[in-house]
Amino acid sequence: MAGLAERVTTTPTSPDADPSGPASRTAGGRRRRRRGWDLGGVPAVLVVTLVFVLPVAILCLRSVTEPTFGLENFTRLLGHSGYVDNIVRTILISAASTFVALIFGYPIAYQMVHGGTWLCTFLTVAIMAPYLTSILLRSFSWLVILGRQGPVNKLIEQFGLEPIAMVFTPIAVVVSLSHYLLPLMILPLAATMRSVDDSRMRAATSLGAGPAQAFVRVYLPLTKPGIQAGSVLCFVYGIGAFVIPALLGGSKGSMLGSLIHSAIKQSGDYGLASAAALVLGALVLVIVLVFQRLTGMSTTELAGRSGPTATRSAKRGGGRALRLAGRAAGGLDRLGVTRSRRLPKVLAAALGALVLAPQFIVIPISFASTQALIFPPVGYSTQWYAEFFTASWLDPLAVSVRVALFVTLIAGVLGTLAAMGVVRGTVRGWGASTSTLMMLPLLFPTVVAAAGFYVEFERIGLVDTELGIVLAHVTLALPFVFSVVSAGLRSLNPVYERAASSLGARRTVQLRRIVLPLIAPSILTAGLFAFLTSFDESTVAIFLSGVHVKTLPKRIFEALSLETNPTVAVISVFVMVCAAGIWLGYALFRRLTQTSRSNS
Amino acid sequence: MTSSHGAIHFDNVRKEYADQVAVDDLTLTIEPGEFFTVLGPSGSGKTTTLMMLAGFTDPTSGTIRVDGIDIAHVPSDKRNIGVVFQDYALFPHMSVRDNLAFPLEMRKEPRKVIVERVERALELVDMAAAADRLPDQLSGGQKQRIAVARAVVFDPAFLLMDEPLGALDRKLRQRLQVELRQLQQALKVTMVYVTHDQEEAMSMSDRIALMNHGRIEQMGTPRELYEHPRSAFVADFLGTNNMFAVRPEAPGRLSVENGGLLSVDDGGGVPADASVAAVRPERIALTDIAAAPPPGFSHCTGKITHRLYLGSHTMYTVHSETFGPVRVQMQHDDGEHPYRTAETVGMIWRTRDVNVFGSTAEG
Amino acid sequence: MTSSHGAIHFDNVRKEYADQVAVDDLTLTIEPGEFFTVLGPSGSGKTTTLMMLAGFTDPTSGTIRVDGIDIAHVPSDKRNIGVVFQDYALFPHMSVRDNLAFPLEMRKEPRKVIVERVERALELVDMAAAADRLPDQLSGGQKQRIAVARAVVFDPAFLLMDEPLGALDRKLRQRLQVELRQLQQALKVTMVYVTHDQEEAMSMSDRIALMNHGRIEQMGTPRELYEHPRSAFVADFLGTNNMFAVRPEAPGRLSVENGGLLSVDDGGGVPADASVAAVRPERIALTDIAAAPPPGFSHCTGKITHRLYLGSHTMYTVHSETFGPVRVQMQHDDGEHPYRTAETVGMIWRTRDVNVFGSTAEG
Amino acid sequence: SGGGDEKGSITYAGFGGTYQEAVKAALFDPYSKDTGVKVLYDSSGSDVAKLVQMSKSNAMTLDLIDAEDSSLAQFMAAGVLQPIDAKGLSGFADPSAVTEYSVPWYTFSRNLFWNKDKVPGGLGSWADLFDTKRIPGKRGMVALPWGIIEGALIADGVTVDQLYPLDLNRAFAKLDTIRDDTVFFTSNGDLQNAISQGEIALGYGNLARIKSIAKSGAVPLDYTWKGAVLSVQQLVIPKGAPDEPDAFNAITYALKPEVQKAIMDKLGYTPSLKSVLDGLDATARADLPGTEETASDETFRIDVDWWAKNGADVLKRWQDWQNA
Ligand SMILES: Nc1ncnc2c1ncn2[C@@H]1O[C@H](COP(=O)(O)OP(=O)(O)OP(=O)(O)O)[C@@H](O)[C@H]1O
Ligand SMILES: Nc1ncnc2c1ncn2[C@@H]1O[C@H](COP(=O)(O)OP(=O)(O)OP(=O)(O)O)[C@@H](O)[C@H]1O
Ligand SMILES: [Mg+2]
Ligand SMILES: [Mg+2]
Repeated sequence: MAGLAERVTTTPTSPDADPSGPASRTAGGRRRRRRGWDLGGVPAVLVVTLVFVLPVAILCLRSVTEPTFGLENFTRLLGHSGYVDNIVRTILISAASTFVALIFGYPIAYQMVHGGTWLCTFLTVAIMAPYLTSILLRSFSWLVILGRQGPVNKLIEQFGLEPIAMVFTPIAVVVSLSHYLLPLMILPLAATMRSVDDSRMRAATSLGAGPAQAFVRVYLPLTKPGIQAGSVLCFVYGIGAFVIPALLGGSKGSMLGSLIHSAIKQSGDYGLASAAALVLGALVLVIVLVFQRLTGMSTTELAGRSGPTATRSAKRGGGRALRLAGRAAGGLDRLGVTRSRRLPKVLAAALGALVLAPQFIVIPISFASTQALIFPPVGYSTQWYAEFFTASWLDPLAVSVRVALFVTLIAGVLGTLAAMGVVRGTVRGWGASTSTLMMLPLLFPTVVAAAGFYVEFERIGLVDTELGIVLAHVTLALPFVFSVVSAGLRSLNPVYERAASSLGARRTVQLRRIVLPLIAPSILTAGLFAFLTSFDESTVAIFLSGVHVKTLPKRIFEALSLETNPTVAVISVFVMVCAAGIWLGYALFRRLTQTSRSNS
Repeated sequence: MTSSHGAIHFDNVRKEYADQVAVDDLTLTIEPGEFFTVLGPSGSGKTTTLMMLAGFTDPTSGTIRVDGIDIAHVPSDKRNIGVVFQDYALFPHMSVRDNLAFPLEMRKEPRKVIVERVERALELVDMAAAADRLPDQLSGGQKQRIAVARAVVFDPAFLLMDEPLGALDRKLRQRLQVELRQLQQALKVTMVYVTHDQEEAMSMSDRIALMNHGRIEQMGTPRELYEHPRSAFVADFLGTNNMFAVRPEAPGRLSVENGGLLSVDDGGGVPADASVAAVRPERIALTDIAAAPPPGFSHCTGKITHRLYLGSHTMYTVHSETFGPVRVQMQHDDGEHPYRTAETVGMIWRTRDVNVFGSTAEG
Repeated sequence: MTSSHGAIHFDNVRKEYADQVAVDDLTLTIEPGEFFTVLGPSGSGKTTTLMMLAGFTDPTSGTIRVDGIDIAHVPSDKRNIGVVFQDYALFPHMSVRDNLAFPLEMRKEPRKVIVERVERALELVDMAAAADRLPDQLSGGQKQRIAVARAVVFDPAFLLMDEPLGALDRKLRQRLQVELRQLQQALKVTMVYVTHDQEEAMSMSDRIALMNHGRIEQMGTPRELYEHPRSAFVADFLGTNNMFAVRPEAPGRLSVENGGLLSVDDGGGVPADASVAAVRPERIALTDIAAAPPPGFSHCTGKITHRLYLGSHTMYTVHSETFGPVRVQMQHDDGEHPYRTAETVGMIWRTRDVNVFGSTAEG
Repeated sequence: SGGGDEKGSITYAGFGGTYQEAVKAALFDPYSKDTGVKVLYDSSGSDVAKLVQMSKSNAMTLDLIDAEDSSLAQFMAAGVLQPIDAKGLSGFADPSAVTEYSVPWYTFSRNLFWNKDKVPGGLGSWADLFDTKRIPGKRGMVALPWGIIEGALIADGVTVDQLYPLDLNRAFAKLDTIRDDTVFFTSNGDLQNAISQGEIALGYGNLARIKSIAKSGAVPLDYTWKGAVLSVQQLVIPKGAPDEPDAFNAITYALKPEVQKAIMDKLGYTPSLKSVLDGLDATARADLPGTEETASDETFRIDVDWWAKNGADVLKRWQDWQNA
């Protein structure tokens, strides 16, 4: 891990990133004055260590102490072909989901960056809206869509084919999981795409490359860092999934995450659960390491720059493949099918609509007449809307909003500081360990973390308090903030800071006046991520919620698993409408300010 | 007008941006095989003109025809135009060699041909040693050399260059100027060259279009523009000029602001609204204070206020009571000139070397 | 060495990158208030030198002292240095006005002073009209003007400029050259100026350090470098030169490759390993084919192969059987020269105008 | 920490939602009114792991837990319950359901069910559930072994009175035969949703849920009393409960006939007091779990004592089997 994170600290294309060697060692003394940024990581490191690492480490100790001291849990896990199959399946499903997310995410991200305001707005809403719907409810939507009587099978039957059993097979898990992972793929992709220079594509065109070929040979490689970052993120996140496989996978689509979940929740078998968690963590680590060995990228290097590192990997890995693909693309160009400017837009819009599909299942359900989640509903009523506006739902909503806002604030500040420390800092080992530590909460299954939080928070009276949930959520949101802001920083030319410095700006002023405004889009994205991470988080909330504090996802969880209460659909509709409203308003505002500026 | 290979016509081409007109009613013809330079101050619309030709920007109105064909619907990858971009636009993920090979690969050249032509292009720009570097590992000037090499390596029918030599040191620039010019003549490509360096424009071009505020001020051979400028702007932009605010006094005579009288050649056809007169520093000779000049010459006296040593010549600034400051350029034919600062000297020039314009001099 | 205000010392400064030495054992002193230019071809280490002085890159070894103090431990925001970056580095999220106000705000100037000084700086670079634009809405040249304005607006003790006028058209460049020079003299700031344009270097500098491959080839006033180059590289880099490969024949006589004999002034002290001789084109005069030259002159004959019209002068290339191609520069004192292409002419020059070097000419 | 610290308030761990509404109306509202003790509601009644964890870390915030047989067995195995002095309490329809740690307050059941469209013939026994050849289709159950292990043995020919001690090898061997045709859900709600959506053709589940689906009209659902597993819902007090006396009072209050009646009316479950049960007419009793009218030779109750002793091992094996 240290090796891979090490690259984070060196910005290979910045002129003063001296490679280590005797030279930089002799100059060690004078480098000290620029070390200030390194301190930026300290608060985040403290929080992650105390709130996350410590409880989880204590919990993981149980893998060798429960039920008795020894490796029993590991021999049970690895000696049992069922568990081994489960591990393999977990990897395959996560990889497949990542791939699907990439195939869907790339065209969408492309239009989000290069398309017009409205298309961009629509796509953003399409991507974010599902994120605002509880994962539990989304899984139900997929059950409907992919089910025996669902629209997909209806369509298949239209063609006179046999319906396909998708629910309770890995297919449903992959579909649903990739849908869930999509935003994680799109955000780093879009960030990288934004940094691709227009003139490069023009150059490719002027040199005779048709649209498809220019795309394959120039655009694609330039966005490779985004692809890699998004893929690692999705893969790692996918591997720890448990709700989706538990609901949609059946025994053939079960994953390690659901195993851990059931071991804890049903059997209280912390020993097996933490052993499985360690195996999962090791798995993630190995895969990420192998990936990085092949690509020369670090996990946190989410976007931004196509430096020599990325380039060399491109040569080693995909140079020939790209050439071949380029030739195929050239064929398409000659046929003329790639000339249309509208086609990619239509494609992206269609994909966006597809991404929204599960949301449309939710709307009719919210008007159901009976207390059951059935699609289509047997009858219609607005009673669940009435129920939504009662304390039973509004109180959890208020708690969630409040918690999410605090999490956004705290994680935003800590993550940004840490990113500054790592990207602009100079102490190599420190930066490497900071970034590794920052990513840990992402790499480790949340169920296990939740149990760890619960045990340790119990000791100090943090369970059933908003502070406890906020602290736990901060550690879960930090990886996103950290990596998104790091990416933004990495793509920021350091010359601006130099210029500011030469004009007399101290480091804090540089940060405030230059760096933060310039990476504002990244910070906003990171903030949004932090907010949604907390707002949508159910695992930890289920553990840490109690009599006094109950978050919305916890309430939704109850409504689904205990009550099958259609009000969960109302809340999804409500949140969706809010989000769409905010986005439309924002787009309108931007359009208005733009026209007014050009008029004046 | 013509169907010969490589001719370019702009007809009433106009390009507007939200808040300004970048190119305004541009009509011009570039002959096949011509070295055509678009010269002009910063922001005058040179890059915009080039980008429309290359197909990266669509004109707001007007048509651009190449060999008689309206290229509005020809995608830029089909235009077979070599472009050197102002900001290089090298592919950062490809080595220098791969950057150069790219256009050849697009054209499906055999491997062997590619290797050979890339090698030749690298040598042309003196960068063979850097073939395996990535663009990020090159200095600004090195990058530009690679960009030039990449644009010529596939023998395009047209070459568009947007200040390709801007970041180079003069030595290399001069060498590349000669080489670009030779290359262009050897390949008989039509070259459209953008620069703001009038010296470069003069030494390379068959014809120059001098732009200002999106319009062509004057178009013609370097000599036409230098010796017969049609406006004060042109006279001032090309080379150095002494510009005097004047008004007509008598036929063939202008009175200068400070009181001096300027004779002009009658043949020059002094406009009635004559307001600016220009004399080039190299056309003025310093003399000891002497008698009246021979016929066809004007003269005045003044005191040397400034001497600027410039290697091959010295630029004197002489303050004349009647004409104000006058710059005089003297080549160092034989080392030193005898004239020192604060010395009083005479200046002498031919009346036919005085250019007169109707409009006010600009910037 | 000195404690006067604004002096800069480089002592054995060296900067290595992974695969090359960018600056090699640099030792130089810049006097307070001096206009010091670092001149050199692309990749010679100019930018690197400047960045070390500004504090953005640490030397691999050696020390840099300002007014006697080692600045290794002075952060760059405390150095009070105005820097104009090669790639502008304007803050893209601030308007032109805000960019200019930034350094003044950092110095906590009162609002009124800021407004006033920003306005003045904007006028200096002729950009008052664009005050409210964002950098992205400016052309390349306009950006550079703003960058210059921003670096001088806070009256820094030092000014570092990395090819600040590179992207400007000559007209504006010349005006800004004069203004920068005046500004520098008025403020008595020490200016360290990087350029690859020797003409710019010559017209602005008190002293020039000519760099090549990370080392200083020669340091001195423009005149010293132009007239007494210490190496063939210097002779070739500054201005134009006719370079002949020679070997010593007799005292005061060198034989040229093609068979010609070149007399040199004995006072010149011809080195024993003399291998290159240089004569400037402007020091050669074209004559009709005439008798033997007067004492102290050399001559030869040849055929004019090329004439390059350059406005204020013409550059002839004359092919001599004994000397090879010789370039001759003739100023257009009076319009036309009588010499035409293919004409056979005589060339005449002073023997003391021949510079002789021991090493082989470069580039 | 919990609100049980306050004087005059207890925290009750149930199952949230409509169930909680019903319990509140039937039991706690009158209880609070009569005693002045406030009741706080926690919905983690089925979250055995969490409660055990809470007890082990000496941070118990709950006073009263609503536990079914299986949870009771787990609690007892973990040793986290406070013994209850039930001597003063009497009149139970089934006194054997009373344990050292718990007081029964109603009985519910899990039944075999089927979708009439997909299983036209219906189910007659556990053997039918295991007969994948004759009755194809996805089986659905909640992923908890209690009852399912016993059901497998019954399907394999073991009679109800010979179930305990369970022959685990035989049970898991039988379970192997339906593994690939069965989906195990993490919660009742998930099972209910899958049934409603027509993804599950038959299975074994909570009767209240089955009835609710049938009533919603989403799918034509039917069930049988044959092979029904009765579960007695117990009230327990965890060790270290902040307000043990008030919790005990609440238990006594829950056994008042009017409360028992109210629970039956609201939830459709069988009261544990004989007197209340006897007061019902035959039609009312015909669809109540645990009455003679619904009893069959395959109906049974899980053996809490056996499960308390062996539960941990079975769970482990169950866990392994699920992943086999
Ligand atoms: N995308 C754009 N949006 C708005 N205005 C633009 C845009 N591109 C160029 N302009 C404006 O159009 C005018 C012409 O720009 P152009 O880039 O063609 O100038 P140029 O002659 O190439 O200048 P330079 O020598 O500085 O490169 C300038 O005033 C510039 O500010
Ligand atoms: N970050 C870097 N890593 C490796 N080599 C570098 C780096 N920066 C510069 N160099 C190399 O160091 C040498 C000097 O570079 P420098 O930028 O100082 O040249 P320069 O004189 O400013 O050239 P130019 O006129 O082209 O700007 C060049 O050969 C360049 O390739
Ligand atoms: Mg331009
Ligand atoms: Mg440089």
